[in-house]
Parts: sequence; structure tokens; C-alpha cells
Amino acid sequence: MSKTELGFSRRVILQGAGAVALVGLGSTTFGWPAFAAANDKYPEEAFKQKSGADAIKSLYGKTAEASDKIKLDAPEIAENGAVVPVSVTTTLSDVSSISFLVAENPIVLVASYRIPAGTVPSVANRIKMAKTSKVTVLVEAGGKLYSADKEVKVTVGGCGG
Amino acid sequence: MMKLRAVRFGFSALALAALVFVLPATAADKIDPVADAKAFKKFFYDKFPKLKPEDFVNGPYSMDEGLHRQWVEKEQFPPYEFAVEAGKEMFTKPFKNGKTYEDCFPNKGIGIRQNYPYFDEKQGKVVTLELALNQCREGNGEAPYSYVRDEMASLTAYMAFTSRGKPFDIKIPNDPRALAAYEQGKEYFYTRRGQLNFSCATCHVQSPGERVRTEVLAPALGIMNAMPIYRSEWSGMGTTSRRFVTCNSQVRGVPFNPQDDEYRNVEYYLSYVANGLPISGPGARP
Amino acid sequence: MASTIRVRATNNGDITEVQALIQHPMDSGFVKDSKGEIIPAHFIQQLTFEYDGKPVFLADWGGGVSKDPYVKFAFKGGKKGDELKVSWVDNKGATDSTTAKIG
Amino acid sequence: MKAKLVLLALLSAGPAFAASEADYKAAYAAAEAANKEAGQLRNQWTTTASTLAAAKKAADAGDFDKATEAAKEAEALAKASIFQATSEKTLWRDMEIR
Repeated sequence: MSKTELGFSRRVILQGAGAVALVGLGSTTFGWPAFAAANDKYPEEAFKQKSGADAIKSLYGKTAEASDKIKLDAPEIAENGAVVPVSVTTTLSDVSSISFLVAENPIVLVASYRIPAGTVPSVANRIKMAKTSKVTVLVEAGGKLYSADKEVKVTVGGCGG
Repeated sequence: MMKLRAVRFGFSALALAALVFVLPATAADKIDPVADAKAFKKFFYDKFPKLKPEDFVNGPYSMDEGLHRQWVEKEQFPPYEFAVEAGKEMFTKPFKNGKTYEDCFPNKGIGIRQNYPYFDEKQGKVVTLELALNQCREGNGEAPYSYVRDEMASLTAYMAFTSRGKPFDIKIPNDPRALAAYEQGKEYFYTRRGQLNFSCATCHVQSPGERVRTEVLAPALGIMNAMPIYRSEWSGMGTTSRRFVTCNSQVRGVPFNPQDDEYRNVEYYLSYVANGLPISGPGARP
Repeated sequence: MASTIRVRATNNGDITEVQALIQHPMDSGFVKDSKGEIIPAHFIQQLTFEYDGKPVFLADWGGGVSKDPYVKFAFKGGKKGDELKVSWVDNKGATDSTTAKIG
Repeated sequence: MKAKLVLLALLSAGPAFAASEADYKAAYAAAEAANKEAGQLRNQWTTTASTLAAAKKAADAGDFDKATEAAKEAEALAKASIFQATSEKTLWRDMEIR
């Protein structure tokens, strides 16, 4: 993990460590399932996985490597877990797929986007988060998989009733 | 001789002082909405000197940069679009008797939200937009809508949308009943209730900008301007009535029925003191 | 019934920016209603955008996408007045589609 | 003011001896009357209602100790809400923006 990769911003240093953990997990697998991301079919399996590593394996069949060429924009404190605006832009070239994962959600994979040639590698969407969690974005570019993540705080509002 | 004059002088000065002292005391009991509104606005302008008056109508989003960014994102394509469109469709759909809401409201109901609530001298009470809509329905032989569900929320969302930017223009006629309703609304606003022993002012006057867990509290000034509100918490459009009822239960006070006197009067008070600030409803909120 | 899809597509020379807001409950299947019963999963699974017969964007969604979902993206090309075809299908097989004019 | 409220809310003296159904009924009636009065003052608390319900539930299950204790607590809550309503009649002006 070179200095620059951690230099993205002071806050990311903690999550940087998280990404490394992510990398280590995905490598030991038995047979390689068909990478759902490669065809148009709805990645049914990927949307069943309870862990980030399994979702990534099912969706991309390869492991992700943290990259500072991905700018993940998500709030530090979500105004509400039901509507969390999250967006990503990247300077990586020939991007083919972008996916969002929320580690603490019951189903970790939230959304996966196919980026055909000629489409700008940038997506904004609103996602749900069960509780405070690491939000990870995955970008498949040039056949390799990259990731960036950010901690988003989520709790209930109001004075408790 | 000198002493006598001095005594007399002393006496009249005393009398004068007494008078002056008496005056403000009675002035405090005299209901003075104009002075109240001036003091109310001054309190919030002093508390948040960096904010422009119209910023107050965006509640928590003017209090916190992180929230503001999330709001700007939502406003690009706000989730309340569907409620406004549903309200518009309902507004012109004829009742069984062929009439529509347009026949109940001045200017066909367009761009008038800023005049509500108003004091209805015939009914002798404060009439809010929600009450007026149900009175329109009942007047045309239709069943009234629930005050806390989607239909009322969509109708008021559409009417608020047509008034966006227009300054609140609440009038208090020179009618003792109107003044009494206004004062009762003010008293309700400052009265502590529920086991948590909070009043509306505890949160919205003493600690706007601070957090109740993750939620940032809105200032009381301008809090009605955004109604009805699409809350992510409710993942739907919520009426003013729903906001009052849920606020009561949050402080563990048993809520009244929607549109009871206390609720209509506190809406009357809060809208009046925000006169001049623009309507921003329907508002998106956390 | 009016379409559940609201689309804004604007072209500024070489790039067409697209925003979509779709009316759908997006129930994840993990939430209980006021009576304590699980609200069954009901969410859009695939959302596709086509321009000139070719897909320009394809979304695979799970239950973790917000209610009345929103998405924004952009693609190179597209001209004012052209049409963008948008359609979705959910886990119950329901579908809706619309065509939007690029502004 | 706050301390008095908290004191009243916790006024639930546990019974030293086994409470009978009659004890429970008396305590429940007192709590209900106090809560009714709070209602007239337009100031009931949600926790009074839930504690009354808990008392009733315990009584239905035959546990009159628990039921009486809960009824007493409900009465204390109702009395506190009455106290709050009456004192606020004058105290509200303290916070008024002038």
C-alpha cells in the first residue's frame, strides 16, 4: 500500500486498511462461477451473498485492488439510512462495470451497473443502509477490478419516543 | 417651602415611575403579534448571523454543511415529484357532483398556500389548508381524507408547490377570538409536555442546529414554510398534522386528534411569525 | 396510468446527461410492517436505457436501492430531439417503459 | 421542577406483602382516574397508558404483585403529567422569545 494511495485523504487511511483485508479474502475459491457481470443476465447469485468477498467473487470472479483513481462521494453522516446519496467518478480507462456494496447490509451488493463503451464511467444513485457501515465501490476497468470505500455513519434520528 | 415642593416633586416622580412600571407589565399580557413576530425573527437572525432570512425555510439544511450537500443532491430530482403530480391530478378530478377543489378556493387554489392558515370569522376559528381541503370535500358530498395519509399530503404538496417563493402572508383580524387563537398557539408552542418534558421551543428555539441522534434540529423560524414535507424517515410525503402528532409521541405526550384547536392554533402562530419568508414546500427532509 | 418513470435527458454538444426517477416501493424483504409482519421483497431488478437501438446503461438493482429510485449517468453522443428508451422489470415480473426526448 | 417530576415518576413503592386482586383494582382505579384528569388538562403521557396496559396484562395473568406495582407507577406518571400541566400554565412564559 504505497504512501500516495493512502494520501487520498486523512479519513481514508482507516478504510485503506479495510480494502487490504478485502483483497486478502477473495483469492481462495473452488470452481470459478460464470462471472455474471460478463453477460446481460440479472446476477441472481451475487444479490444473495451476505459478505462483500462472496458478492465480488460471484459478480466478477476476481479480487479488487484499492485505487485512488476512483472518487467515491458519500456523506460522513447520512441524513437518513433510507436515502443515502452515493456517487462515483473515475479516471480509470475503459471501464465496463461499476458496483456498490454496503458491508453491514443484510445483502451486501446494492447495485451493479454495466457501462458500455462510450458511456461516461460515473454513476450517482440513492441507496439504503441498515446501519453505520463501510460503503465500497468497485470499478472493473481493462479487465481488472479496483475498489474504493468510505465509512458512512447511520443511526436513527429523533429523540426516541 | 422648598421641602414641600421637593416632596411634591418626589411624589409625582414616584407616581410617574409607578405608571411606567405598570405599563410594561400590562403590555406583556396584552397580545401583540406584531411585536412577537419582530422579536421572534430578531432572535433567530442574531443566533445565526451568517444566514439570510430566506435560508430559514430550509430548516436543517441551512444548519449543517454535510446535510446541505445531501439535500442539494436530492433536489436535483426530488422524491416528492410523484406526490406533487398526484396532487395536481386529484385537484382537477371532479367530485361526484361535478365540482372540483378549484371551485372551493380563491384563484382556483393556485398560488394561495401562503395565506393559510387564516382566521375564519364565520366559523370563529383558525382554518388551515388541510382543514379547508376537507371542508371542501365535505361541502361537496365527499368523505373527508385522513389528515395524516397520502391523499391529503399530495393535495397540500401540489398547493404548496404552486406557491413556492411567495412570502407567508398570515393575517390576524382585529377580532378578540383571532387574537386568543394566536395566543393559545403561542402558549402551546412554549408549553413543556410528555414524560421527556420538552416543549416545541426546547428543540426548535433552544437548540436548532444541534443533533437529536443523527437528526439536526430545524429552527422554529420558517419551520412551516416547507410543509408538507417528504421525509426520508417516512419515505413518503407527510402532512403538517402528521408532523405534530409524531412530535408529540416522540416526547411521550399523548397526541390530540389532527386539526384539533391546539394544532391549528400553533400552526397559526408559527406561520404568522414567519410572515415575509418564502414558501418552500413541499420540502424534502431527513 | 401515467408512467412510473420520470426521465430528464439533456445534451450539451458531445455528452448526454441522463437522470431518472422511478416510482417503485423497492421493498427489500427485510422490513416489518406496523403489525410486525415481513413486507415481502418487491424491487426493480433491471433497468435499461437504450439510445439508437444500443444499450447505453444497464442497472442491476437489489433491495438495497432506495424507494422511488434515482440514478444519474452520461454517455457520449446523442442529439437534441432524439429518443432514449427506458424500461425496468422487477422481481415480480412487473415492467414499465417509456421513451424520453433528449432536450 | 425537573427533580420533582423525576421523583414523582419513580414513586412506585413496592408492596411489602403479596398484593391481592382488591389491592390491584384500587391502585388501577386510582391510576385511571388520575390519567383521566390529565386528559381533561390535555396533557396525558404515552408512558402512563403503556404502564396501565402492563398493569392490566399482569393482572390478567394473575400476578397481582406486579400488577399493583405497575398500577401505582401509572398513577405516579399520571400525577406527574397533571403537575406538569398545572405548573406549565405559568412557566411557559419563561422560555417565550420577547
